[in-house]
Amino acid sequence: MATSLHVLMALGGLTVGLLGFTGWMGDARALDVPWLVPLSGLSLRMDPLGGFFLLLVGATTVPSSIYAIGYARGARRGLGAYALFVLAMAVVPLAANVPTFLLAWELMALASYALVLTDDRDPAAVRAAWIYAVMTHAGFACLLSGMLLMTAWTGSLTFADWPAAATTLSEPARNLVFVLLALGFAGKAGVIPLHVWLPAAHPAAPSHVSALMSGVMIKLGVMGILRVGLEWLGVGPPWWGVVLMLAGTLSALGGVLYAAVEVDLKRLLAFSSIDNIGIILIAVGAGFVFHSTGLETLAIFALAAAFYHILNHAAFKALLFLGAGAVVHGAGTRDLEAMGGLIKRMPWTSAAFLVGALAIAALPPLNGFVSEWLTFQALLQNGRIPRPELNLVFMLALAGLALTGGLAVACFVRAFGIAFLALPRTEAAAGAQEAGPTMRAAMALLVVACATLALTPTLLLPPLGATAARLLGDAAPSSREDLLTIAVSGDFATLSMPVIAAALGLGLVLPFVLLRVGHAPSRIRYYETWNCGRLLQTSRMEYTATAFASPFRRVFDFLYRPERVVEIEAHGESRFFVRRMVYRNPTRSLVEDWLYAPLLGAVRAGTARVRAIQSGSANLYLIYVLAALLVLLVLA
Amino acid sequence: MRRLLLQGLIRAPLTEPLAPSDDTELAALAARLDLAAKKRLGRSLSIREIDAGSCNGCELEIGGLAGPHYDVERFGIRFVASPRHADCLLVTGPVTLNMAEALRRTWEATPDPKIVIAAGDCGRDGGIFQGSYAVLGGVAAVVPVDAVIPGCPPSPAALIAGLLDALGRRS
Amino acid sequence: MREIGAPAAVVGALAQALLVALAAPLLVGLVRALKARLTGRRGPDPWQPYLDILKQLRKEAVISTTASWLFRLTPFVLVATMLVAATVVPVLVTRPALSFAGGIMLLMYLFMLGTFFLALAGLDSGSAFGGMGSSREVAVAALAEPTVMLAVFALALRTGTTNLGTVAERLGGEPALAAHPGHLLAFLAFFIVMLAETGRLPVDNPATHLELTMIHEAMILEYSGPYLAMIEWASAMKLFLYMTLLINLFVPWWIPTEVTGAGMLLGMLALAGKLVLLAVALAVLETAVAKLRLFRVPELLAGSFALALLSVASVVLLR
Amino acid sequence: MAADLAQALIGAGEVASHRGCRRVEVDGELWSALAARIGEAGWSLSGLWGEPAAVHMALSDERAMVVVSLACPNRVFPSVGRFHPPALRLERAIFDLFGLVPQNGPDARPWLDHGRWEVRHPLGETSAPALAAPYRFLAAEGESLHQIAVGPVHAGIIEPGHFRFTANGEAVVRLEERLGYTHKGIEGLMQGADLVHGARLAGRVSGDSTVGYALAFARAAEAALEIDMPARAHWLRALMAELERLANHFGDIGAICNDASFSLMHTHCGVLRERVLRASDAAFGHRLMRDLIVPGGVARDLAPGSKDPLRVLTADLRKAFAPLVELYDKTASLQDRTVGTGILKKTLADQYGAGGFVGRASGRAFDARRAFVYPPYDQLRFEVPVEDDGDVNARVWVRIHEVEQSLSLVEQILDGLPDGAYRVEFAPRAGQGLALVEGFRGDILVSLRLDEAGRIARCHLRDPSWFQWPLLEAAIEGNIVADFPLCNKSFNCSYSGHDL
Repeated sequence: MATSLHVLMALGGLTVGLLGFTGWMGDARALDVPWLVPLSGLSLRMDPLGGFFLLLVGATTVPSSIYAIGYARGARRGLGAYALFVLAMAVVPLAANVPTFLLAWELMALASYALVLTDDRDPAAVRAAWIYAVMTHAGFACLLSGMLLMTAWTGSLTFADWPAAATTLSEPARNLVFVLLALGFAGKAGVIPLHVWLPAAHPAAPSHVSALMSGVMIKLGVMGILRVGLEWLGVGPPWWGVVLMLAGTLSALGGVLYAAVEVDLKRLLAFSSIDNIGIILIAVGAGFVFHSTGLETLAIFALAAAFYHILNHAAFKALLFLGAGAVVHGAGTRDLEAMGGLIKRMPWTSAAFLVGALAIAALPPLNGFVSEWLTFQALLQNGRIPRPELNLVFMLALAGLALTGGLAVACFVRAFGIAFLALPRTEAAAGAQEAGPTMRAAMALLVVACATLALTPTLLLPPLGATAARLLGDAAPSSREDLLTIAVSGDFATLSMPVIAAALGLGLVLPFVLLRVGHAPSRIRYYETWNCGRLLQTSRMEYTATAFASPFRRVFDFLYRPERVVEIEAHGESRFFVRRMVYRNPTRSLVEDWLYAPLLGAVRAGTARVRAIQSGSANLYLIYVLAALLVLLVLA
Repeated sequence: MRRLLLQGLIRAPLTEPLAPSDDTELAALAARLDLAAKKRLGRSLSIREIDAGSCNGCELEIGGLAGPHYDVERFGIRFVASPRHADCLLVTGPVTLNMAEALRRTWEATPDPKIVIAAGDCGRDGGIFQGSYAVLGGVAAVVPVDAVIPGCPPSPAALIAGLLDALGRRS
Repeated sequence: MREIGAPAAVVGALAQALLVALAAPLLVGLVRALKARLTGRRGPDPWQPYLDILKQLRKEAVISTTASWLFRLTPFVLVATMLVAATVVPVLVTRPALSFAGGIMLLMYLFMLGTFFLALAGLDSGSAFGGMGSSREVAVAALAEPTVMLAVFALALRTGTTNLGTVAERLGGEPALAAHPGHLLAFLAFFIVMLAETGRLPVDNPATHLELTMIHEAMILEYSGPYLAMIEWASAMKLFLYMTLLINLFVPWWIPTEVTGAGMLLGMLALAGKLVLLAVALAVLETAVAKLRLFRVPELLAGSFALALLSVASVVLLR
Repeated sequence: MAADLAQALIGAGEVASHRGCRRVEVDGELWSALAARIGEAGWSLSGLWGEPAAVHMALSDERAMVVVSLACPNRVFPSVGRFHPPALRLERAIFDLFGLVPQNGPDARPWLDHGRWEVRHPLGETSAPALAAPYRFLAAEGESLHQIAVGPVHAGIIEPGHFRFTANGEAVVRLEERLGYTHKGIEGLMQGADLVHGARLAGRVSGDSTVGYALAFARAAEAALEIDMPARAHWLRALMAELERLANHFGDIGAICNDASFSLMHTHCGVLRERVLRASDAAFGHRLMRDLIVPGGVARDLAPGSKDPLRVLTADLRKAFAPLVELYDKTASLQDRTVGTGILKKTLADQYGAGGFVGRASGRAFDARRAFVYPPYDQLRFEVPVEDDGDVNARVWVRIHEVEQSLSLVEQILDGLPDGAYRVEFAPRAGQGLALVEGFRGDILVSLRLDEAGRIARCHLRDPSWFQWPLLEAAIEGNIVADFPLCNKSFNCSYSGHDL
């Protein structure tokens, strides 16, 4: 039952992906079912952008579902929610009018909510679901009001009618709508400071679902922002882009900084999703600014970079989440401090995770490097904008992005090194089992995806550029094509992934050959790790995850505000014979303490009823939402 | 400081030429060293110093080797932090029972080809500490010794002479 | 690439990589010898590093039973990254074979790739020293990154490119470009980053014996034999490349723009001369300062970041 | 306020009083009472050592030193460590060597005995070694914590000892030392040896203090035999002691700077050190002046015509040292490393009676040459430099000032060196003697008992490090791992002298 459904989902994902691909490549499709959705009827339109995201949904669903075959082990719980979740995500990019969009959007939220609650005996999961519900609905309220305003002012529920009408709107009106919708979408995308739900919710869900949530769902928020700022509202003022860039920088830095000290592997990945959304937003924001300053080519290039990173992140973040799932499966823990030595017990998983880590750390010759490179280049182009204040914004984003890149390397050295290398720190880790065939297959699939994305930027950029061009409503060429290299605006910079890959390969082989030719005696003797001649090595001697992050805890203590708790039980007067000594060094989240602790408190107090409903069944909940929807529509 | 730095650049270095060696015992022991090892380690020797229980007198003099007067680095000899990087274990002191194990492990941790040089009278045969309940004896009691540099403690000059003889660098 | 045919490019790439690989140890030896002289010692022969590396190549390798395949792969990755990097940096000519492959960003991320694997190798053997070194190394590398990007940004704004070759050519072409406060600030910022990234004083002490204070050395404590040789060799190349980069980006004169016998000769002489000068400066600096307290290092890097920020600002605002 | 030691002992059985040191035999209650009062009475514990059936404790206040002895026929004695922590390791050592059990001692773990000797309690009632249980380091709990095990084989050219850090990354949560690796059984070898051999052994307890130990041993022997030295012997001994102090301080100052990776100071201090060693070699025939001080005087006279070279030496050293001091003081990057690092509080220094630069850098103005003055220092002018900050910097400055003091002392000695005999003959006989002399590292205590044949029945040598090592554990707290080598070097405790 479960297995067959997952197989079905995989096939479905494949078809959806192909469908999306055709749409992305430009053939428009339309589907209208007037009776299905109140007010306007269900209406779907396929445009390149929608096709692109549909492709993303389908392509990520395939490995996730294959993985789920082995991972869920025929557990029935959450099957329906999973199917509904994927379906909703497939509808969102195509929704062509307000009711369809909001309905699909809400279904997506509900399904994911249910999936977060998959293990409802776990209090952490329950709390996560609760935060998630609150945040989603705050966001939903913003979207609802924003869209209703647009409907009221343009007199149409159909998105297609908005761009034309938007030009007639007053500046303040457009700004208001932009802010409302951007807030709503940013919340879904997990942009700091609207991110608090994400690190709680993503880890709580089963890993293949986490992969979809991080790889796809949050990207739909980005899609929303693109539609609002570039399509529905026409050309906006530069500050829209500036805000996006700053928010992006904040998210990128904040995300990676929290990831760098996190000890829960899945939470770490969730935080790094925030970081990557930030990177995407930086590129998007740059696109906005270029667009509003009339530099269309650069705008297209920046957006293409954003799209590229969206694809890349889907690939390696899904890979990493599936890897983490395999670890949780094998070693039975999410806590880095309890892992170690897995590389010898789970060779396949470790190899896959290593590839993912290299990719997300944006290291050549893998795909993360391509989009990071493109983003950097896009930002470096800002010299063309003759406005110093904008240049300085770009400069900040650039520095932030660079720091993020560096920290990401540190973060994933730590994640991989502590989890997979050296000696196991616990019995469970020592007895870890390698993942099953389907899980491995799914990871292999994503490894291939990463490699492909890494080697084919020359093939991918033109269509991405075209998509961007369509979005901006002009048909400028994205970039000069060349089978080997991408040239950014002439001589500014060039990139050639195949050459890099080939060169690195050669460089790897060369020393091998030289050693053989120089017949250096390859005598290898294995002996214990050097411990200053005293004792056999124990896992107690290994650096811990917390220890590894200690330099960052010191440098960025204003952010983590680490506490140092030492309890000492001394023996009589002798301070040199301490009986017992306990040490803890926890860090806390700035945003949660200063922004949400009071906020959530208030919400909790205020909305007892809502809470009652949320703890109840999903259907009840659905009805409530639809009711609210209808009421508001009627009012409008 | 500027003056000191300038001195370094302009003045001739304080390093002194070698005194001719007159150590017969050394030559004899050095002969035991196989030539292959000499050929490999002759021009570049990384030393790991191990105090196996000495009174730290030998350490004082060995510490002087890197200084300006003796400057072993000019012979391509240097002291390294990890036995993995070492070619030569320079062991001092009577090997105490508490140190024997550590000495053996360090020797194991050092990649071949490696040479062991015992420095000081205690390193040779336990010296004045022979017969103590806590002392095993000379270095040779734990690991194979290739050369001995006697003295209590051997002077830096004697140490250099011994090292170079052991490497067959002085004839 | 487009000017010269593919086979020629490959040959050129190999040639330059070979030159860097062969010359790098000499530079390390030179710095060591200079430091010895500064402290009144006769010091080692500048050629000593070659002897050390050759010796290690012929030795047995002792590997920790705890370590995994990653530990053995790392030295090869390091050499590979440095060899590739050697074909990207303008050393002999302004446009080396792979100058088109990704510019300075590729270079920086290649170095990062090396750091990534070395840090993992440090953790792999499970010794506390290795972990300590890795933790410190990645922290330094991460904090140095923004400085590099901003310094590059300043150059890019001045010369309108991030292609190393073009930067060198433009600056070489019209030295006036270099006469700008932003240029000097960027140079200083980059110099500090070089010290941090290549593990020199006051950030790290390549000559220390104290495990507890090490950064780079701590990660390679477990390596021996050919593996150690490769790592030493790779870090020598890294130093060589960083110093060459610094020189050719900020003092890019007499670098031949195309491959001609005479030009190349002049170029080599010029490079050698500049490198010796920089080596002396480095040796004096390393003798004249003590090592920073570990948690002052971020402050130093923050300082370099501020310098870079200033340089970019000055470039933007003094346009 | 310090209670007078003498009053505290009224009514106790006087045994002997010679050379300003009383020996008192007490019963268990008084023993415990004294132990309990050490802290608050302002006395310091200068030594605690065993014999097959007795324990002795050397107490001192400003006025005098008293050796308190307790016979323990049933092989137990009231623990001093439970009242006075500094005694802990000494008690553990007594148990390891003699098998005497400190009653209600807080720490029953072995100290010198690593379970590798052929016998247990080699100096007491020996027994076959038990199965060596793995040494239990004091725990520090916390998931994020990890241990860093350093030693016994250290990376530099250092003596063997083991340091177990429990750390959270860079932050040191606690440090515990594990010593005893260089235990050579010197006190065992002493038993039955004649005085000449004994002096040779004493000179090899800690190589860097070979003069200091030989001097202490010789003075203890002379106290036991109640013989008087010719003046010249005293002055020559002092000359050697000051030369040794100079050499070691130069070495330390350089080495400390080197641990901050400031090689310039290291090499230049190394040059000065080498010059002192060569001068000593020229003057006395041995670079470290080993085996030159013997009971009854000195083994050989000052080499003829070596006064002027020594005068030239001191002049040169003065000239060369000044710029180095300035370099140390002016180099900001170096100061940043040493100032505020590894602070040792005065209260701890006092509690432990820490001698040498460790104590004096933390405001404890104790110097055996002053407190228990012995010739020729009663005729020489010198100051005892004291600093109050207790950090690495303070320990460096104390050394710098002591270098200046020693230079002037050497000059005074060269000027005032009396002529005459430098050695006296003496007849072997029984006796007990105790001596406290100031080595470069601090006060060295030697207690000696001779049998009728004039052979050594029991000789205890207490290195100053016994009361300095534990303080290193305290000084490193709150520092970062990377600063430990610096702190350790600034303490520069002796491993060999401590392990014996």
